[in-house]
Amino acid sequence: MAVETSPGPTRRSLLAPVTGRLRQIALLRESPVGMVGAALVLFWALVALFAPFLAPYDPNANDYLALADPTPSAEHWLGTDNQGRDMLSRVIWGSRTVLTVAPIAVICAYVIGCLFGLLAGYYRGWMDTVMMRIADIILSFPVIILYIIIIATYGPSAANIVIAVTFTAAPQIIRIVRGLTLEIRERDYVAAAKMRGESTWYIMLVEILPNARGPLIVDACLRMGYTIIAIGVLGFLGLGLPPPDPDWGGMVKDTYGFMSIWPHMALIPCAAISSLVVGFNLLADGLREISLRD
Amino acid sequence: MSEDLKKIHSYLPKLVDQLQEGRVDRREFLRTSTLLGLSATAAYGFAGITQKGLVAPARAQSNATVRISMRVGTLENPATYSWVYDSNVARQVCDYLTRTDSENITHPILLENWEASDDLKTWTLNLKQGVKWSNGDEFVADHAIWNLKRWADPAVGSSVLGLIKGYLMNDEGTELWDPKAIEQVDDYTIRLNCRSAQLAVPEHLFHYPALILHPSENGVFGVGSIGTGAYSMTEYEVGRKVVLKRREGYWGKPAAIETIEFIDNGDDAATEVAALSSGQVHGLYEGSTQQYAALQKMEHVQIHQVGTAQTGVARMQPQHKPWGDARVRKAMRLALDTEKLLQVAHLGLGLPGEHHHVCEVHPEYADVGFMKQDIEGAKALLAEAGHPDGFDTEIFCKGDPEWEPIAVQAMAQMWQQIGVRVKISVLPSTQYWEIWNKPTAPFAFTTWTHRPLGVMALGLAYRTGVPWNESFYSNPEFDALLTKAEGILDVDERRKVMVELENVMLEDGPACIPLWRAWFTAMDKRLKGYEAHPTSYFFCENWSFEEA
Amino acid sequence: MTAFFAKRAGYLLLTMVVVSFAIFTIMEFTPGQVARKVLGPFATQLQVDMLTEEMGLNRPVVVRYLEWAGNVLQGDLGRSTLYKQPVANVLWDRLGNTAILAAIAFAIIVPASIILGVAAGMREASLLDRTISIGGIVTTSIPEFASGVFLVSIFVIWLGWLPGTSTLNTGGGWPLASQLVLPVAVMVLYDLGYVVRMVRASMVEVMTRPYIRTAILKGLSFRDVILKHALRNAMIAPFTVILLQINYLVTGVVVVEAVFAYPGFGRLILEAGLSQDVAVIEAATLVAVFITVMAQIIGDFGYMLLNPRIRFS
Amino acid sequence: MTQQTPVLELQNASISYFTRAGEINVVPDLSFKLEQGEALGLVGESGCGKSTVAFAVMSYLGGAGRLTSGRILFEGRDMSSMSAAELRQIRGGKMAMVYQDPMSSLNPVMRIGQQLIEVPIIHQGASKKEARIRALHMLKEVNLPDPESVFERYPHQLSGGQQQRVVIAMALMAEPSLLVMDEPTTGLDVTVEAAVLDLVRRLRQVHNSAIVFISHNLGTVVRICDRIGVMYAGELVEEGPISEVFRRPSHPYTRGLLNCIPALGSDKHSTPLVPIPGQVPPALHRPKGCIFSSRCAYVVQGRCTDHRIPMEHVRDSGRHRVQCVRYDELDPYRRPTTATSAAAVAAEEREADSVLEIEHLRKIYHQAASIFGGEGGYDVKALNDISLSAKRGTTLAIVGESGCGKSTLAKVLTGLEEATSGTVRLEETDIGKLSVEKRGTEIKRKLQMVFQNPDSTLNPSHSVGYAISRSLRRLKRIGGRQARQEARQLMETVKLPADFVMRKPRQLSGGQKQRVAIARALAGDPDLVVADEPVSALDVSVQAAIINLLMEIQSGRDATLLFISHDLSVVRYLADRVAVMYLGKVVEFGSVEDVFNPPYHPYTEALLSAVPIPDPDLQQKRIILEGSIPSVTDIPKGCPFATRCPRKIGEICDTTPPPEHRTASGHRILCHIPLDELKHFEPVISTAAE
Repeated sequence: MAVETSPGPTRRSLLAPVTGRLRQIALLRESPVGMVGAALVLFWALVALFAPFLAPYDPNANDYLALADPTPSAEHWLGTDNQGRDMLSRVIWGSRTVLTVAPIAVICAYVIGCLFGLLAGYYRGWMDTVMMRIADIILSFPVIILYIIIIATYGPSAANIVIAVTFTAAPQIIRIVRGLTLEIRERDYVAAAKMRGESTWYIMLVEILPNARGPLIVDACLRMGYTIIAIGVLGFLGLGLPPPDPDWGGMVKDTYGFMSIWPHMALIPCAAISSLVVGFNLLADGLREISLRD
Repeated sequence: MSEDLKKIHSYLPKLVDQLQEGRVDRREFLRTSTLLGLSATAAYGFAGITQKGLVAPARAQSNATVRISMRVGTLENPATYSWVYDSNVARQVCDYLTRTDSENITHPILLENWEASDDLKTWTLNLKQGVKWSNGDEFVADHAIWNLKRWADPAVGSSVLGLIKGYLMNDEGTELWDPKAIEQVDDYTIRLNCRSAQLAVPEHLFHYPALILHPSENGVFGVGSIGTGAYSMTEYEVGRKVVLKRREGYWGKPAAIETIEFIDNGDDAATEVAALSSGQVHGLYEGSTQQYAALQKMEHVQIHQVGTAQTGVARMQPQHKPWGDARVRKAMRLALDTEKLLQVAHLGLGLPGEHHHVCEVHPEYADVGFMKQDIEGAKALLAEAGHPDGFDTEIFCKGDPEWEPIAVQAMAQMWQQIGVRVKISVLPSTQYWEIWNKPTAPFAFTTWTHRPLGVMALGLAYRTGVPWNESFYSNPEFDALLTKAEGILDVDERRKVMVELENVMLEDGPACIPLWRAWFTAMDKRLKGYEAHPTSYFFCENWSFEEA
Repeated sequence: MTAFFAKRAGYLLLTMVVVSFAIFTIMEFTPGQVARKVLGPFATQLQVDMLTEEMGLNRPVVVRYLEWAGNVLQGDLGRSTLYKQPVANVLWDRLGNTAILAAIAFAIIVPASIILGVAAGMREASLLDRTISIGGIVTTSIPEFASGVFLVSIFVIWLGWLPGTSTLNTGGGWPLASQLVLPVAVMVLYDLGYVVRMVRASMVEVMTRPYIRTAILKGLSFRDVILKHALRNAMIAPFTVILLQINYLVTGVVVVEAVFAYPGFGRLILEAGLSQDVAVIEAATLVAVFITVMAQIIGDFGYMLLNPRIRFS
Repeated sequence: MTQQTPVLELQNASISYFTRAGEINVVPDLSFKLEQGEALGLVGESGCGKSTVAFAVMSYLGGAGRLTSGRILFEGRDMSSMSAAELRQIRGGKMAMVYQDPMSSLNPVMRIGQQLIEVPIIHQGASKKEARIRALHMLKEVNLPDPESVFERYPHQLSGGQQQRVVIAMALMAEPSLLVMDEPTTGLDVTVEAAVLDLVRRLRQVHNSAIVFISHNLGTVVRICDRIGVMYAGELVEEGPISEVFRRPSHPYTRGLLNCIPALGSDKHSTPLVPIPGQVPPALHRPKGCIFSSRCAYVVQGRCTDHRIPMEHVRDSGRHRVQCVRYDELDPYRRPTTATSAAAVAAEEREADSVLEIEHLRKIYHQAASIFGGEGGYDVKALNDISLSAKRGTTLAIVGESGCGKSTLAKVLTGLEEATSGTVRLEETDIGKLSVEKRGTEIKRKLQMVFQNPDSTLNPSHSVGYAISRSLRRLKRIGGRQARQEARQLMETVKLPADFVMRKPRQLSGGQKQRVAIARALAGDPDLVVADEPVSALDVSVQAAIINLLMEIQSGRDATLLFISHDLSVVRYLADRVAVMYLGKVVEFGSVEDVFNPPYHPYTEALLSAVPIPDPDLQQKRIILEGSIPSVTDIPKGCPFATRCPRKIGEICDTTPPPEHRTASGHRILCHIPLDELKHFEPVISTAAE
């Protein structure tokens, strides 16, 4: 039945793939929200990349003279923290910490999420129920308990943070990928692949996964935002990276006590982390808008 | 005049001469004379200064309520209190036999007075008569003895045992060295027969867990507990709040303030500042470096400060690899500029640290010359010890109070200059207290509270085999010198021994001490009669509150 | 219908058993001894060993788990090593406090998210839609502690209208209500944006459906189309999302409680976790899991009620 | 026709969409009139703008669409000048619409009754009670069984046909003077479509409302409308009374369209389909002259391509207009035919051996009671004792309505499902029980499938060449250069330019994608190709090209084609043997001549009578099947068709399963009516003239 679809630009299903890297970025130009997000993320990525050249001081060096008056001054544009360490340098180096730990955690979560999501969605049956049960159980854990159990018991370190964040993010990704797989496996090209004798792993990884790329990229940006918040929260609750390496959440915790007299010490890292997370969320929204449009 | 002095204690006349010849300073004289049984008024008379501390100015009774922000821990078992703030609540309900005030002078409270034998081995404690418990019973020797025996019982697990082990217990510390070690003379007199000489017995009786509890309650403290103090506890909720109400029938001068509340604001510095600034509380138990600047800004608040021997010790366990070599340990000390450390970690409040763990505040402090930072010297020592380009190591420390991790980070920066790269592992306090005195923590930073006597601190931390010797430091020569110093009454003699002790610590000791903390807190200006105490004790019966 | 609840009740039980056993075993591997935590850091090792013996802590983990489970079933949640009192006293009180916060926040979030979500979703890409969406994105991307810091610096330090802390006792002259304002504000700011975007997405999707076109071409006014046709369909999907927020509002607000020193359930878990107070962690987790799964069950049930296609399958 | 004002009049209406890529002028200049009670059919392929016109009439063009110039007059009043309130007043009242997909046009969470009573309440101020009575009356008028129960039900509890009747009832509630119907029966099964079309024709007399009937299927328009308008790429290329346009189609596109449609009477041997070459010009840059010039066989540079072609009246006919300058220079229209006679071909087909033998095939699914789980549940007999065979090099067609089990049969053949019992022998090996994972490469190579929906037949993330080379690698074990070379060859066999290999599916049209799918299936040069409705998702012109391609491939490679479809005209055209399925059973099986002529099985007869034929001169029996297909849960014990069979002879049909009559030429019919009586049925289709 050749069918005339509803008037106006057609709105293809969410699953319409965004193919071709350049095309994607070119399209991004069209959504202002996406552009602002991309700009913020790019800004912090560059700051993290060129941290050694940008930071005026060693982030851990104490400037004893500045102890008397830590507010922003000529030498310290953003002032110093309560230990006389330059805030600007610490924020710059802090961005490097966040922008290495967060992506690794998200990537790990995605590897696990995609793997189990595909298996659950493709095989269905008992494997699906078991995996979904496990995912539900982990999801029903209060997040803070997961963090504490992993970090408070095995010691605060970047590796443990990655494990903690991966452990909490993976179930949600499993659920998304499973949903997408359930929908894609019904497509004719998957049946065609089966009929020419492709192995199940080939079908999952080559036929199904690439078509789930659209929503997964959008979710990845959102996930980055949540992960950065999670790392910040861990830092704020004292479960973050060990001193003296600067990490934004920890910086807020250390200087929160001086809010009433030197608010700049806590406000600066808060502004930094918020701007980066807003960046990722706007980027995600922009990408979603585009993937719906083309 | 000297006869009646001799009656009190044979050494007193010699002490008075040394005071007049200037060979002992006034503070040392006051402390030693009162310990030997001279009354505080007489001691001040000799020293020629007016007496501060005990005499509370006259103040009217008011039905005010004073709220203090302080952690409210678990109070059931006073004998095993680990934290001073727990004892601050019970101290208002029950009394101690003696009390060491902010000037380091020990006064009798539940005792009338005490007498020490010439060889400092026999102490006679005379109880004050006519003191009534809150349930009407009269306070008699049996009650005191019951408490003394309880502290001595290892099953109870009281830290008082650590202090009296040297002179009242047998070698293993499992029971009294002699059944008659704690002897009841009559209803109002108790005699302690010690195994070895000990000058500081009255001070030990004021160790914060040494509260005198009513035997009928079998050592349990709670709402409505029987006590001899000025207040009774009417409300108690762990982690939230404690309410103390003024009690009728207090044997001393009735307290001015009707209700005292301790409110637990958690260990979050900013919360306490906000509570103080918004008037939710009238004062803090203890100020932290984070709060200092904010507290200074508040007009309605007065900052009280006192120099103390409270510190943090970055100690190295010699049985572990790099720390075995005394040169390495000394190099670690030489790397530190304690002036700067005091500035960074504690806003300059207090004194720069001295690595032999004896503070100027201590009466028997001997000046052996301040150990300055010497980077090149430290590097030379390290090269000599086989570490030409330094080494990597790890230090454990607690996350709070705030000044500790800052001090460790600042020291790490300085150690880095001599090539020693220190990884800092901050542990939650419960985890830290699991490992602080275990071999699993070769290099760690532990806080030590104020002790009135230098030798007390050295004895607790560095004597071989003592439970709290966290660095497992064992130096027979050091132990001998220490026991000798504890027994010497003569201040001059003891100072000579102290010089040797301090030099051993500087040369061979396991410790780096960044600073001595000046303890401070902030109270509402309307709260009068509060004295900052080096071990942060509260004596609420001295307080009064004038409505502005 | 009973099969529906039976199955889910089964899942709830299974989840709670698995979770509690998982925690018990993980806590085994953590360093440190329970007895040491009871006696405090300065007790001698001798005393610690005696107490370990007394509490029978050296028996195998399974035996102790069963004993613990037995007690829980009879309502005895065990003793907390941190608070040195029965867990029940601390737990229910703190949960009550958090329930107050959660209830107020939920009462604000639900209507606000529906109104804003529908308003934004009605006319996609309109100015109203743009502002609400971007506003939602920005507020939900600011971490709770950051918005806490911003709000405190404005309302407590600069304007002084509100108390800096919410320890729930009115000693300092600040009425209870004023102590709740900031914590609730932070929770709403953080969570509202997320729920609004869910409702908006569902509304946008519904507005493209053909039955909306039918309603318009039937001559209904735009208001009737929204109220009579769009709203009920748009509410089906977000219903479960809104209910899942209960889980966040009860167990996820530890940061808000830490910032304002609010004696809540989240902070209880944090402090118990940091000091490895197994009894409290176990009890708190069971309660948290129970709340989460119940929210899911109600969510599924509500979803089914709202959607006749499933109700009369 | 008295000179009242026309119900609807479009005067040079120009409609365009404003998208990011700029203004797309979908309908540049459209004018037509519609009198009271008259029905105008608008036909054209997808993308020709017919739906845009429908929504423009209802002035519901969404955000991006707008009437840029010209006027649309409703009962004489210009629609664009109407205020929102006025517009609301006439929509649903004086002017109503019926939509294509009934299921999604009804609010899923509101009861049918609630949605119906809204119309009278708004437009006639009726009270709730009155509205309810009127709604029940209207439900009866669209002959829905048991209106009271339908009133209380939710949309998902009704069948497709019933839902469409509700939508029609909703439209007619306020006695509209104009009814716009946008592909109302496209989503329905043939017999259900026939019943709905019959209903619309009856209602026309009763309600006398003008109808704009939009469809891509010329047959449906012939049944309902008085006049027909043919649209191509936004232009009305020809318009006039049904009889005149069909007898003397003047515009080359109309003629091309007629040549593409397999008329029920014709077959592949006698009247080959002639597809229209080339593609519809993109809307962004339309040609200057005649819109059809790029594909027209009669194009003359200059006259046809210089300037816009005006609409002209066809000579000596008042109401037949055409948009072509050379229309009367073309010779009169006759369907192209070939010389070979059907009989000759039929003869040579007999000797070939049979590639596929299916005996007593059954496939039973177990369905849980409801989503709440629990025991109980019921068995669904998807395939209920099927026996078929397909000869090498021939085309076996499986025809039936939705739910008859034809797709399940495809799944069993291809191994996506396993047979419950019975044998499916493909050249000696029984593949019934062999799921696709268990089949060896040889069997996989032998049997390949072509799917229905072109959009989901190719993996959107990979290039077209990748799909083909992948098949070659897996089925023929060849790779690298040889595979690339063979892939290019396959592209040629399906008539696609070789450089398409690098393209992504997104860059191809529906027809092109289907060609690639065929090339992929041919990679292992299979003996049997199963095609599950390969052309039903395509436009008529593209459909003709694909059918011809399939025929070419089949004869060229001597491959067997198993063609599954619900479209009897296509089946009539290309099949050699036909199996008619109903509720999991083969009710009739035989050569295409036998099946499409008496003796018929009553169901085949009803199917043939329901097929809309785009030829006004043909006489077609009208058999309307009442009731809907019984639910799969309780299949009748006797003949499956008993519940709807117009020729039911009595109790026997309900109780005992019918015997299978078998004629000499292997023609099998499953019916209680004796064979010789079946022989005497008159043919469904008879040509009036000749």
